[in-house]
Amino acid sequence: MVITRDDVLEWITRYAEILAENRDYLTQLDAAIGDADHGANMDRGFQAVMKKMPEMRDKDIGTIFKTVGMTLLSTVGGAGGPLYSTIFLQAGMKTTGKMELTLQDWIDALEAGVNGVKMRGKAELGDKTMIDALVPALNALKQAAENGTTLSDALERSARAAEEGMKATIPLVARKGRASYLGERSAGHQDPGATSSYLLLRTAAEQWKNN
Amino acid sequence: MVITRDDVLEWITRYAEILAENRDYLTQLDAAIGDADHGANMDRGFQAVMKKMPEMRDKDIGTIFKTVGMTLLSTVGGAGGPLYSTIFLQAGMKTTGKMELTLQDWIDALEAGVNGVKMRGKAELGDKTMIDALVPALNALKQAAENGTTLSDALERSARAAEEGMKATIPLVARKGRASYLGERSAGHQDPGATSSYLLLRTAAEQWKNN
Amino acid sequence: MKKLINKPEDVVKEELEGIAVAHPDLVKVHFDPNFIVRADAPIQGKVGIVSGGGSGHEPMHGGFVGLGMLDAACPGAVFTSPTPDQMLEATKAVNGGAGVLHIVKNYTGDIMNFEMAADLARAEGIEIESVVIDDDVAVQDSLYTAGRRGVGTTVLAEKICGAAAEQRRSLKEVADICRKVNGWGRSMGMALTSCTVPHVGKPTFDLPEDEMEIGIGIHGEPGRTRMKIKPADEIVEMLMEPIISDLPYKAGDEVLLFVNSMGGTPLIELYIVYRKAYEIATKHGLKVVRNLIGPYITSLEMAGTSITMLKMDDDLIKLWDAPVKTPGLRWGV
Amino acid sequence: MKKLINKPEDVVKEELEGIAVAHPDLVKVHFDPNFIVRADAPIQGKVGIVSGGGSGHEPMHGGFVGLGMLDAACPGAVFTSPTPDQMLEATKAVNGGAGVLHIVKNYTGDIMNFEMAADLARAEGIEIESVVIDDDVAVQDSLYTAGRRGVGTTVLAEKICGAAAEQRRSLKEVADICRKVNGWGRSMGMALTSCTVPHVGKPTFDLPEDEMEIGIGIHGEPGRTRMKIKPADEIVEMLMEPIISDLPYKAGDEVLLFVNSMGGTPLIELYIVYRKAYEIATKHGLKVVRNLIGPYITSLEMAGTSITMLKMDDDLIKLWDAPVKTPGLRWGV
Ligand SMILES: Nc1ncnc2c1ncn2[C@@H]1O[C@H](COP(=O)(O)OP(=O)(O)O)[C@@H](O)[C@H]1O
Ligand SMILES: Nc1ncnc2c1ncn2[C@@H]1O[C@H](COP(=O)(O)OP(=O)(O)O)[C@@H](O)[C@H]1O
Ligand SMILES: [Mg+2]
Ligand SMILES: [Mg+2]
Ligand SMILES: [Mg+2]
Ligand SMILES: [Mg+2]
Repeated sequence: MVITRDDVLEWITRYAEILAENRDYLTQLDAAIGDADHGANMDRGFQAVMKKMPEMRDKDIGTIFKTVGMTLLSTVGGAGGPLYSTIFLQAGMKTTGKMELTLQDWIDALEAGVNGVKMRGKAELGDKTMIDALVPALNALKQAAENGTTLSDALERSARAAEEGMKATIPLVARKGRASYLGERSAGHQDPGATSSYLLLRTAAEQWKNN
Repeated sequence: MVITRDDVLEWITRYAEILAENRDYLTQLDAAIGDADHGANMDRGFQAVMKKMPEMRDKDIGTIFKTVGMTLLSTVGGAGGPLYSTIFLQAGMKTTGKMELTLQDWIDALEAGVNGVKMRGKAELGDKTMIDALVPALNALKQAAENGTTLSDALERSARAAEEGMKATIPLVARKGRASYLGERSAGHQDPGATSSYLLLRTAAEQWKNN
Repeated sequence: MKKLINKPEDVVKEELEGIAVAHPDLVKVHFDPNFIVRADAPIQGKVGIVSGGGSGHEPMHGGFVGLGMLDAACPGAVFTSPTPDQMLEATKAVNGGAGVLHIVKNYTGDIMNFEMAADLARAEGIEIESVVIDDDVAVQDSLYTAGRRGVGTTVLAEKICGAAAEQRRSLKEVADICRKVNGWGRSMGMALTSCTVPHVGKPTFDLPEDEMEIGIGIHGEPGRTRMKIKPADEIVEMLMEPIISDLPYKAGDEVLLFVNSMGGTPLIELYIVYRKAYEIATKHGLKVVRNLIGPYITSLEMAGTSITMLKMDDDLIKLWDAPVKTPGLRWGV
Repeated sequence: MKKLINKPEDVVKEELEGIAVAHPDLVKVHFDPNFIVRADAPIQGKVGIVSGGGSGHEPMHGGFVGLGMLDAACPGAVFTSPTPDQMLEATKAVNGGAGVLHIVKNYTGDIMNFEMAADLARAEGIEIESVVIDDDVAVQDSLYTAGRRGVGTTVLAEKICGAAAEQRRSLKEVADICRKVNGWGRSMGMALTSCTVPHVGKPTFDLPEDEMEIGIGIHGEPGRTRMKIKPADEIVEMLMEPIISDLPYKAGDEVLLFVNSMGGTPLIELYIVYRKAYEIATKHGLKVVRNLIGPYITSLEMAGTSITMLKMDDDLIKLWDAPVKTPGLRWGV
């Protein structure tokens, strides 16, 4: 019922693979309402993270998260770079020294990350950003924890909530980020950042489903 | 059995129409082995000539030819400009003061024009230029005159010879003009200048066939 | 995709290598992190000016590094804002003790990355001012969105602030001039074709042979409206009207008129655009006292144009005329 | 056809109108016959330099009129050489009593029209020298054909001769320098796309998405060979090899390396090309002492590049570095 350091490393590794597989898909989404780089940016960032694997392997989870955050900060660029970097840096502060995470630890880490994204990007729910995937996912986790569900069940619920949130971005008119320049023309397209955030949480649910 | 001043004016007028009709065709030919402007150049030049019609109407044939030549010189440009201008300027010198032309006058005028083109352009028969239409046409005229054929018959023969010369440019590798830059690749295409020269002589044959 | 490149992932690196061997007299190129810096940086007592943004807008910004303009530029991946570590290193490299100005185009990514870099630089004791350029009238200005994009006025701001810094004006003065330029500059752009981001390999958007996009930015993003293609004069009217009425410019104002190519539009067309833009400006009573015509802030090979108008005063004119010696802009020296 | 133009037949006229309102400080534009002349022409005692050719190669030649370069330029219709009356009027307008140099690119039309203009000018008592530029190694040099085309070296010759004339060198000296530059300059170009001549309305040639033309000129004419598109480095090798071996350039030679855009290729790609061209030149022991990178002799919106290499000596370097102030090239003043 806990997430170990190795689980975390496997999750990151798997997410890097998922990003490589979805690179073109994310870029397509970004081409429609942005500048066609979200897939390439995320992929470049997590490839760089993979190069750090050897040095992360024997560290605590907090250090791992911070290393991921710093690596993303200097390799992703764009809006995605600082925002994903913030998630990991903030999560890393909450998990300093930890070698495993309970459901509550995970909730605290993710909450810190999501709050960091809100602070940096100043986006609200419904602005058609990654916030629209992250906040519902976080809420679902909290709800599950209150209801006393298992870790894997909670993670599955959070992934589903992220998926719904991601899909809910389709009809929205963007108010933040590059898509906002399109005004009304941004409606009808799924937000790329919400999609990569959904994939992050979906990967966690898959990777940790036996925990 | 003579070509009057009005015949000459009608010929020029009709040639201007023919060029307008064949503008795209000539440009296509030039696109294949040149720079896609021969139709536009000739059309621009003869439109300018048409604007000079009022002042040419009561002049002698020599003056008419010289006016056409000067107008082409300052409106056509490219290789076609000086060459066609030379034809008319030289023909004009040979016909100074004349109000009508016999077959021999026409031969003399055309010969002067063709010689002018040779001097200016330094092209030989077989170099894949307008020379390949003009020289056979001139020879056919001379031959017909020696055989004592009628004016209209002689003109028809010269038009046919020009046509054959024009078609004979197709397999040739260009040695003069812009098409020569293509080397072997110029083979298989009909020369645009030979085509406009053929049209000039074909128009004369049609226009003066009842003379 | 038809481009003179090798591997898409090497485009920016190899471009920088080209710049390095082409202009060693003017600039030094640093790799990992990537930035281009004046060959003679840092200049003691001079305010340093740093800008940056995604690549694909050449000559902006790297081509504007040199005497009288930028001290350093940070190129990101194509259309992707650079990262804070690049900006921090560039800032440190140009800090001559008089502080550093960051000229930032208003894109969420650029803003956030430059914010982080400024925080890090301040933590190292460097005085930083950041000025955000947001001059694109194609985008509705609003507090509730990301606001307007930064486009053509950026080039003008970099030239003018560069001249002010060269005169040893203080960081506050240079930043104030930058804000003035941003406040007095307005731009609008359009595209005849999409561009192709190298790592994507196909055009960002499909534009039929008879259509154009009005109100595009500089990242291959679609514009505000798509419509049938029109004669140049009508297109220029569609660009000029929102510019003139936005500030609003008043009869008698002196202006700089900047007609920019998006990359694939050749000079012959820019002069046709300039002719009409000049006519419209003049008809409104504006006095075009300076101009700039060419590809200065581009979107890779996109065909199209943008027009920028900047209200001028005597100080701005003097700063505009001051010597500049960069790979992309050069006069007076 | 996607262009920022009004009516195809008005393109050149409206472009000239744009130039006229854009650069009244540098040039005067005359219409009917069309030519662009230095605002301060004629300059007494200075050799006048006139060039010209079809339009569609901007900034060449009109953009090179001004201090230290051309005294006048005669623009023809798009890709069509201008007419003798334009050249004659331009020659008369710049004649300051020291004679006039005609810089003529080697095309049958340009040659013949300039020949006629020179005859007419001489008849009016103006001393004329004509120098023909024929630097394109893509074309086989032969006495039995039209010979080689004049391409990139033209830009360099105009700059260098302009500087020599500015120093009040004699007509013969300036013409000799022009011949030297032509003898020492070699070029080769390639296209990724065709251009579209405005009055034709569609591309001059069809080039599939995966093919390119090697050895093109500047008039949208097809090249010598068509082949599958290759990485930039291989393309540059294909352009550099025939250039280097043609003169032939020798190890130790000092050269100017000019990487030109055909109009639609943006700067980011030119630097990738320059990087490789510089590497190849250096590998051959050549010393690249000066360079020029950008769209200077174009084919409308054609995507592609040409490379020109010019052997330099001390005099040419000094003349290259001398001040120039034209719409298209400017430094030192
Ligand atoms: N202010 C913001 N707050 C939260 N997320 C944002 C904000 N701005 C943009 N995003 C997210 O970033 C994504 C785009 O990332 P990316 O394409 O990497 O950056 P850029 O827009 O700079 O090209 C958007 O889809 C959106 O989800
Ligand atoms: N040296 C020459 N002698 C005779 N005719 C020539 C010569 N050079 C070119 N031409 C003719 O000129 C034609 C091309 O004319 P045009 O397209 O108007 O000029 P340009 O080649 O300058 O674009 C060619 O098709 C050829 O018939
Ligand atoms: Mg993006
Ligand atoms: Mg032609
Ligand atoms: Mg981006
Ligand atoms: Mg031509």
